[in-house]
Amino acid sequence: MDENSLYNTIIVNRSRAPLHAGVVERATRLGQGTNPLCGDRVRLSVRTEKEEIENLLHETRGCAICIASTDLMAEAVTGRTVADALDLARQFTDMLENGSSMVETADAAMPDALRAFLPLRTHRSRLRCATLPWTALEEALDHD
Amino acid sequence: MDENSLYNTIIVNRSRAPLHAGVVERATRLGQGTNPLCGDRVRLSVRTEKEEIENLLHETRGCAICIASTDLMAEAVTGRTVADALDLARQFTDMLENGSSMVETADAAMPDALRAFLPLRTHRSRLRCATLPWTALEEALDHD
Amino acid sequence: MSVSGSEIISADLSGLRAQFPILSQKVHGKPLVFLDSAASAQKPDVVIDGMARMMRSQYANIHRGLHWMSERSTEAYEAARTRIAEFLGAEFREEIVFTHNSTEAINLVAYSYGSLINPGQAVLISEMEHHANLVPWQMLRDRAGIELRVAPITDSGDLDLDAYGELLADGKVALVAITHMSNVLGTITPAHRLIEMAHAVGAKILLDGSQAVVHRRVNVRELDADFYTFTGHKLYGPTGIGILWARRELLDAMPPFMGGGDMISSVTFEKSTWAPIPAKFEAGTPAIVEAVGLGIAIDWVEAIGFDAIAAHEAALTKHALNVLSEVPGLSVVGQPRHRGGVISFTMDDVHPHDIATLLDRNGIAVRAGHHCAEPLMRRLGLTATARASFAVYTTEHEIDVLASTLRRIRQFFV
Amino acid sequence: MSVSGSEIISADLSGLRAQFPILSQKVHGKPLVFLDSAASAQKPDVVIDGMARMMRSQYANIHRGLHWMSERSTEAYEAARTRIAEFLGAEFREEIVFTHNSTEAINLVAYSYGSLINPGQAVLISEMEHHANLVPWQMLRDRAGIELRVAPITDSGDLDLDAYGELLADGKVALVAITHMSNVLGTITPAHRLIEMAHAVGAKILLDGSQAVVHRRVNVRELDADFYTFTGHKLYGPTGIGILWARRELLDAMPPFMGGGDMISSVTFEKSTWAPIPAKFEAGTPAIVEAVGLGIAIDWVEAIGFDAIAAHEAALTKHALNVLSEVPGLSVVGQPRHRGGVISFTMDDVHPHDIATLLDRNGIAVRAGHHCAEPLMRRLGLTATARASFAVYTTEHEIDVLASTLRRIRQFFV
Ligand SMILES: Cc1ncc(COP(=O)(O)O)c(C=O)c1O
Ligand SMILES: Cc1ncc(COP(=O)(O)O)c(C=O)c1O
Repeated sequence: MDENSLYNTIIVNRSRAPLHAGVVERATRLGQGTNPLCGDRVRLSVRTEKEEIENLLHETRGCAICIASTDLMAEAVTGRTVADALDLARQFTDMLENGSSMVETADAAMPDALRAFLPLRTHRSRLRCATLPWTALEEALDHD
Repeated sequence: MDENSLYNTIIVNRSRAPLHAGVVERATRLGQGTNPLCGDRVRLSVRTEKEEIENLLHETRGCAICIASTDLMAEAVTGRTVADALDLARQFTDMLENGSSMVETADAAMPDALRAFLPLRTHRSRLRCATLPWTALEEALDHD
Repeated sequence: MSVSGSEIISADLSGLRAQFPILSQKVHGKPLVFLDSAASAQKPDVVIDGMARMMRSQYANIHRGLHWMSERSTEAYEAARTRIAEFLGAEFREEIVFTHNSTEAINLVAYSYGSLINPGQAVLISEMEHHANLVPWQMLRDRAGIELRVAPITDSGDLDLDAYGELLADGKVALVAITHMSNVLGTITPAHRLIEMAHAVGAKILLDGSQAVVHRRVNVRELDADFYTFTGHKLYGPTGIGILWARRELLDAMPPFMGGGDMISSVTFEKSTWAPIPAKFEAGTPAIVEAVGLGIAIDWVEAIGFDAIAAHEAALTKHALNVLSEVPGLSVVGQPRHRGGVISFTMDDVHPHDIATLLDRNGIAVRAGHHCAEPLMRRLGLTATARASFAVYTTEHEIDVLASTLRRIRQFFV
Repeated sequence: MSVSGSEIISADLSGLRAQFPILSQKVHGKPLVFLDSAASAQKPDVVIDGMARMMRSQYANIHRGLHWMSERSTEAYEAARTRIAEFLGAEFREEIVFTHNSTEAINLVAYSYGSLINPGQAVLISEMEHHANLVPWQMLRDRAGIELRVAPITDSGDLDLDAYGELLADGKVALVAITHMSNVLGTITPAHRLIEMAHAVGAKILLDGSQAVVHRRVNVRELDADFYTFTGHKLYGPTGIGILWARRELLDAMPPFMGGGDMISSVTFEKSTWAPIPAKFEAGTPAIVEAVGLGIAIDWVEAIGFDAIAAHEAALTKHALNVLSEVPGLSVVGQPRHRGGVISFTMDDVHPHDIATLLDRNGIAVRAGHHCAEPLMRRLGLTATARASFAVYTTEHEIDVLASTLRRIRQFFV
């Protein structure tokens, strides 16, 4: 069915069986994002070591887009520095909200998996579902 | 000018020089009507004797329609019984507000002078100007 | 009638749909299937054209104008009031107050009538209220120290009448405020009974008719209600216009809500006195063109007739409950005794937002979320549902398209 | 610009008028001369058509819909907000709150910001306020024990700045609420100065821009105002829509005015939390189509340009003051230093209502009465005036027709 372009295999699979669900032991930072509109809630636990994200797990209640986005985010930021991850958060949000030109200029920093959310740009009411984990990430990393 | 049909000679004359302005001595009944929309105010003093209106004078602040209507009312009801006058009040209001058929069926009770206000029916926002004295009359005669 | 309602509608329907040009739009390349009328209905040509015609040929501000255009505008506006009074079976046309929407109508009552309720008294709502009939009473509670009581619902989604009776029993409830039809469950509440029970303990009662008036004939006098509210845009009318009906003696006794032009009798800096109803509650320039538009919408609805409307919606709802119950994994939320053309559902653990987006990509518009009834969702143990809602222009075919698309969505996810 | 504003307009004018089909109507057999635009302006085709087009092709309820029609409606509604923020020079689009009209905008501030003002503090208004900017403050005074102060005007119809300064001097004024342009005298108040003086004593200031925005470019940031209100139907837009602008930090700090859908963040029966601005102040379904209509009206106004509009109105007003001053027995009420296109007058002792009706019989629409400014009338020693007001579509010829008809009316009466 033609919704494949939005709900592609990776999004559907990750939403049904996330690879990074759980709670990090000895987490150094926590973050939470909620969308009161739909009740989605993302909880992040992060262990950083010398400004590098060693491990990040999530407990997410929400729609497929939200769960998949959180899971793919976890994958994308693990191993990055805090500064790098925050950069990516801004780029991701920018890509969806402002349709930044990044799409065309294959930005090296933007993992392909995250580009799976591009079709959301024509479903603006769902943008929050994809950006919610990144808001939670900002909360976790900004407040230390 | 074509407004003659509404502001006819009798209305304009009576508004400029009312014949029944003043205060009745030894009045037995008083009535007042105000239109907060435009600040018009009609004060009536009436002397009745055995349920007959012996004398009725008015102090009126308002537009030409209101002053003329008050003055012509004074003329029309003087000499009538209270019941008769209240009847006329209802007929007059009815003639203007509901366009009662009285116009055609030359009702003996409706003095010609009062028919001068018929064109008002196409200026409904001004109806109150013509009916205000009659409201004041009802107040004066009803409450005894 | 010698033909049944649904026959009438099937005969009429193509004609009806032609009056809604929006319904022949395509969305994502698919024919639009609009099943979100409970959020806001589409408007027939005659409403759109009537509003445009007024602005093109007979418009000016109302009431205070002594000139022709103003008198024509005033007449049209006041004729709409009369029309709405007839529609609701009100005794006096002055009992109809034009507001912005249903929400403002309820807030008006909460501020104005609410100021006449004493601390120690209570307001009673239900578990299935729309936020519009909940938050204003919470705000009143927090402002004025008035107790807020909540009547529970049964698991089937009906109001729990025993509990309702118990909550009324101590005589402290000054005002009941309950929906006449739930926008989530479709439940049509037993208004007669609720009103009787409220009156028996001396409480006044407000019915939120935002959904109900669309589906059934309402007669406030026959119901013996005290307050009734609805909103224009759900009744095939324009946005920006709503209705508060209340008994004359209540409106007479209530202080004004907003201050401004047209609601006064006289003003000095020291003191103002208020105009008679309904002007007392209509401060400032009203939504003149929208009021006229709502009047036209009501004419249009009445021309179809509530017998035909109710029959059409009953038939559609029955059909929908049938075909949806056959979709694997789908659960309809609530089995109320009497229901209007609103059906909430969930499907396995496919999130309602995903359902809505996937339906949308197939041209089908449904709503998903908490439907402005968070506490009800909590009561149901859900965070969200998907909701399909029907209007006079909805067809059986559209419901079949919904059901078959839901099947495909499920296959896709499970 | 190498050509003067009035040249531009004379060149454009016939084109402009053709966009207002209502202006070619006849009234009592005479061509309509519409001089009542300060009460409500006529709407150009583009506004009427734009609203109809939205209802015909891209309409659904906004915000909570996840489907295409709802997203398109939401976009159009939010784009109107952005448009209005630009129009007023607001820093943030979230500072724009859609209301029913200017009256509701002021009542919102009186209820919500008013609840943050303490007894013992004062609100300062002026002698020339419209009831919309007077009665809400009286109601606040009576509800909350807040003092209401009134700044007098001079005999010419200007605000008395010395007295204004004295009323501010004791530092008790928490909020000034003053018109930016009088709907009776045409006075344009010295907003910059008023704001400076209010801020110097720590008072916030609300400007009622209902008349002003029609005639001049307003920039709230440049003015450094705190609250600004206006109403759509006077700005060539639809009825049922108004605007409150306020500084973000004020809106953030203010409690909600009405409760309902879309203004909450979360709701339980025990407690609700509020959505961020502007949603916090927009309970229920807004006037979606009307907001979009207002956005179109503003595009239309800006396409003409305020330079041209101001020049046109200045020229008309000058001409009108000239020709009216030559009508025997006519007195113009007020000679303010700066004025917009609104002229009130009286004529010997011909009552203003008679003037209005007689003008109407000649096709000329003016307003007569107290213009929702009773205390101002009392200050002027009048009970009523007649008022002619001008818009972009008004012509010099129409003013000449007014003047010559007034002459005939006077002959008829005197
Ligand atoms: C100066 C002024 N303020 C406020 C208002 C009220 O506007 P609205 O009736 O649209 O709320 C008006 C218009 O009547 C006005 O002229
Ligand atoms: C039951 C119910 N009450 C109240 C409302 C509020 O209506 P409005 O948003 O038009 O004020 C709605 C609609 O959303 C509703 O369904």
